Amino acid sequence: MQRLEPEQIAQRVARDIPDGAYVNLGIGLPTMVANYVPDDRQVIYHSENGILGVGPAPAPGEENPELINAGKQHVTLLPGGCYFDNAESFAMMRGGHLDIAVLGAFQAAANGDLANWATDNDRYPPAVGGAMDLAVGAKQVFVMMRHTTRDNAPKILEKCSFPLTGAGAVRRIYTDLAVIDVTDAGLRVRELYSGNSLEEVQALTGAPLLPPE
Amino acid sequence: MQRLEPEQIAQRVARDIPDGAYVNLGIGLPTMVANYVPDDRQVIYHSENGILGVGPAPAPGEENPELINAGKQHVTLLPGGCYFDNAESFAMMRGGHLDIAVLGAFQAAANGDLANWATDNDRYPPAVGGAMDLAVGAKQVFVMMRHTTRDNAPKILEKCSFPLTGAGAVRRIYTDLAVIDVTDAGLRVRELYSGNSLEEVQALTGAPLLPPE
Amino acid sequence: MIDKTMTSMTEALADVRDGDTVMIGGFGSSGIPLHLVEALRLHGARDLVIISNNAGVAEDGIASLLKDRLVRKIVCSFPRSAGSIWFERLFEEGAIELDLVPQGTLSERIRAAGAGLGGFFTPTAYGTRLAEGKETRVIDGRGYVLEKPLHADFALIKGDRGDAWGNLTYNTAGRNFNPIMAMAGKITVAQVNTIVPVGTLDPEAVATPGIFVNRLIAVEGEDHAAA
Amino acid sequence: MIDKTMTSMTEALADVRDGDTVMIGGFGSSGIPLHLVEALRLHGARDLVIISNNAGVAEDGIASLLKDRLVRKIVCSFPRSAGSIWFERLFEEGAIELDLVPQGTLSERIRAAGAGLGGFFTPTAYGTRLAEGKETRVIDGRGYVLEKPLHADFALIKGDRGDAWGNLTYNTAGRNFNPIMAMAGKITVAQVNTIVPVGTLDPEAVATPGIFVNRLIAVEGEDHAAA
Repeated sequence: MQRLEPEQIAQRVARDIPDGAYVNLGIGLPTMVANYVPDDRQVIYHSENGILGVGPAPAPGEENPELINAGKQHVTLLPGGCYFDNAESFAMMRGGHLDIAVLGAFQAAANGDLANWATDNDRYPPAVGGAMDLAVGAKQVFVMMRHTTRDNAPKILEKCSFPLTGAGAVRRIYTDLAVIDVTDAGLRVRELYSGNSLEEVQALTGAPLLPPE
Repeated sequence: MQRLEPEQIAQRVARDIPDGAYVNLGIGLPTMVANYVPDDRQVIYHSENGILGVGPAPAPGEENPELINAGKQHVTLLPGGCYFDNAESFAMMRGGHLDIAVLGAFQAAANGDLANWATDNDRYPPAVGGAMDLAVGAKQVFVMMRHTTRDNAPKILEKCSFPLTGAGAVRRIYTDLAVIDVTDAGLRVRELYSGNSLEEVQALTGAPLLPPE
Repeated sequence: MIDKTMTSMTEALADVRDGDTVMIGGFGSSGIPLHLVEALRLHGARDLVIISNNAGVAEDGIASLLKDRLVRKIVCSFPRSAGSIWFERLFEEGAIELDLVPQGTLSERIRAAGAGLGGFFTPTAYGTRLAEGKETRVIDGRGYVLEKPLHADFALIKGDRGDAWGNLTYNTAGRNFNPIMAMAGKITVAQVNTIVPVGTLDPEAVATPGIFVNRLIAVEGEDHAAA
Repeated sequence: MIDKTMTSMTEALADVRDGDTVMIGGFGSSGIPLHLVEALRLHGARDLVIISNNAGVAEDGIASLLKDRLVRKIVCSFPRSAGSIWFERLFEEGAIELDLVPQGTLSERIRAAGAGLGGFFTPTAYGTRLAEGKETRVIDGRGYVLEKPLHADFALIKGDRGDAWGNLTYNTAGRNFNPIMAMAGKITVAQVNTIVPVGTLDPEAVATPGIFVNRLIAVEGEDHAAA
């Protein structure tokens, strides 16, 4: 079976980010998506701490210690970008002004439920950040994750076993095996990477998959 | 009996505006208060449409058509002033950030109720503006009005007969006859203008007055 | 390339439909997108619901929409200014519905829509006629009224300078309702005095981030002649 | 004359009391008033409730308050960053209470306090563990959670430039929680990089109007060494 590397998943997600979109990329893997958006598309990146128009990392020595993104990395501002406070930043999210949020996930379910903020380890302190606001607010939530855990257990399930980030939030799931849409009829495979059969992917998925239309 | 002119009431109110206060002056008579605040006190005037640090009227020909106060008069901005949107402006009011609001009134009651936005004329369309927000929000609400109607009927009552602007909102009433505090014990005369007796003022007041302490 | 600028007022409002809810920025004579309002009048959509702080004076701005009887209902804090003859006439005739909202509640309801909230408890109007029929609640000893968000199909706003991404600054007190209405419109159309190149505006001083603005159009010179 | 500037950090925080609720601005390492936090640590008030987006890393900022065991409870969206060793240690010991709040709900609750609201309905966290025990309501077909305002006895914030009236600007993303916390503190104390003469700041670009700031103090040079 064909398993994409994380960079390749990012590349695949990037193909679906349209010109002119306002996009929030979650911490971690999703951040890589920005590297692969074609040059002829202008995408405006939102950072939850109060930036629109996030630009690339600054040259070494050029960092402004206050100018960081949600992942606490030094960034720059594109011409046309601007700053605002946290309440306005989350008004953008919750108010439905962002076109796309790309989020990592522990689990995603056939009904669109998303689990990406907590496992059931009670000793380890929980943290949620802006994940729940993105889940309810962005016009489209794309999940980007490995199809299975390290032990090959499915992460796409009938029902999430981990605590939810948002109910019915997910629109599309990009994994290292396939691209899957969450539809009213259930999970529909949108794309199988070359060499992968529906049966093979289904075997690693905890909920029924509908074939590509 | 001694009846103050409106300018004199404004002058009397101005004496009680402390240095450094953030003050909103209602449309109409209260606006005159600014003319009488002593020069050695620095007072920052708030205008509900989004100004802190409202300055005097501009010289003729110097008007900026966008720079008006709540009464739609052309104003200027003092050095140190700034602009903000209407939601932030009313956050300042409702959030208890203004020290004093000076408001005109149709009626004020012994329990602090204020009526200054509507009479019972149903044919005439109602308008409320920012009066209700000031009534609930300012740390102290001062009412400035004639003690009686043109027909010598009392405007200070046990209970307002006109629709309320706010319940229990008023802290102090400045009229052309006296200064009266709204206290838990009832209306207490704080000051009788020279020549006015408590009995004379009581005769023109629709609720019991306690003597000055 | 992102370019939200329009070539004409007509294009900017082409898809307004009968019955739409339209927010119009401004306070008194300040910060009103008068050219957009005139374009809306010429467009001719009827049965509009207008959300604005005032109801227009003389024959201008919102008053011109009232005069042409394009407005079914107005949501407003202060409809009755000196010279609001068209509003007063229609109100007396019973030809317009008025939803009177305290100004701070009006602006907070507009912001709540833009911010994706389902409602909020405000102390304003508690115990008054304007709270009648509304859900109230005493919280920590203080009375509050539950108020719902105010959404709009279109928000027509006026900025001072704007760029092709839709970033806006304002001229002094012309800011008023414009930034919050920008957040609450399904489609937000901004009339500006000047369009400047992207990257020109100070990123610390942008009062409306471009994400809230869908369309942008410059008027020649300042828009005060008609005010 | 209005002059809110203080002569020392000690003076600026002299009246903090045991058990007070203290908001601290900042997101990650950006926009944290580190000098004020250090002054708070030296002041020594105990049983504090801290409201802040993060819980500090290494030994700095909020982590230094945790290390000195001055904090009873933290209200926070993301307490667990790489290097949040003191928070993790106290949490494991059961020596600190955590009130975990989604970030947008945290900022909206802070703003609601500053804006005098009694609460609001937000869709965030509906149907999740973080809504358990809270009042919920379906409005127009969508689920919402009722959230209450978050007030504070003190708000410690960091601005870039400030004037004697308390007007502030920020440095880029250092803005984050600082303007809304300024609104929500009974007493708001601002640490700034530079104090400029009143009238110097662009009135269109003031991000925190002085009415929200009670005390102001400049630090020598930039406050990044300790970050």
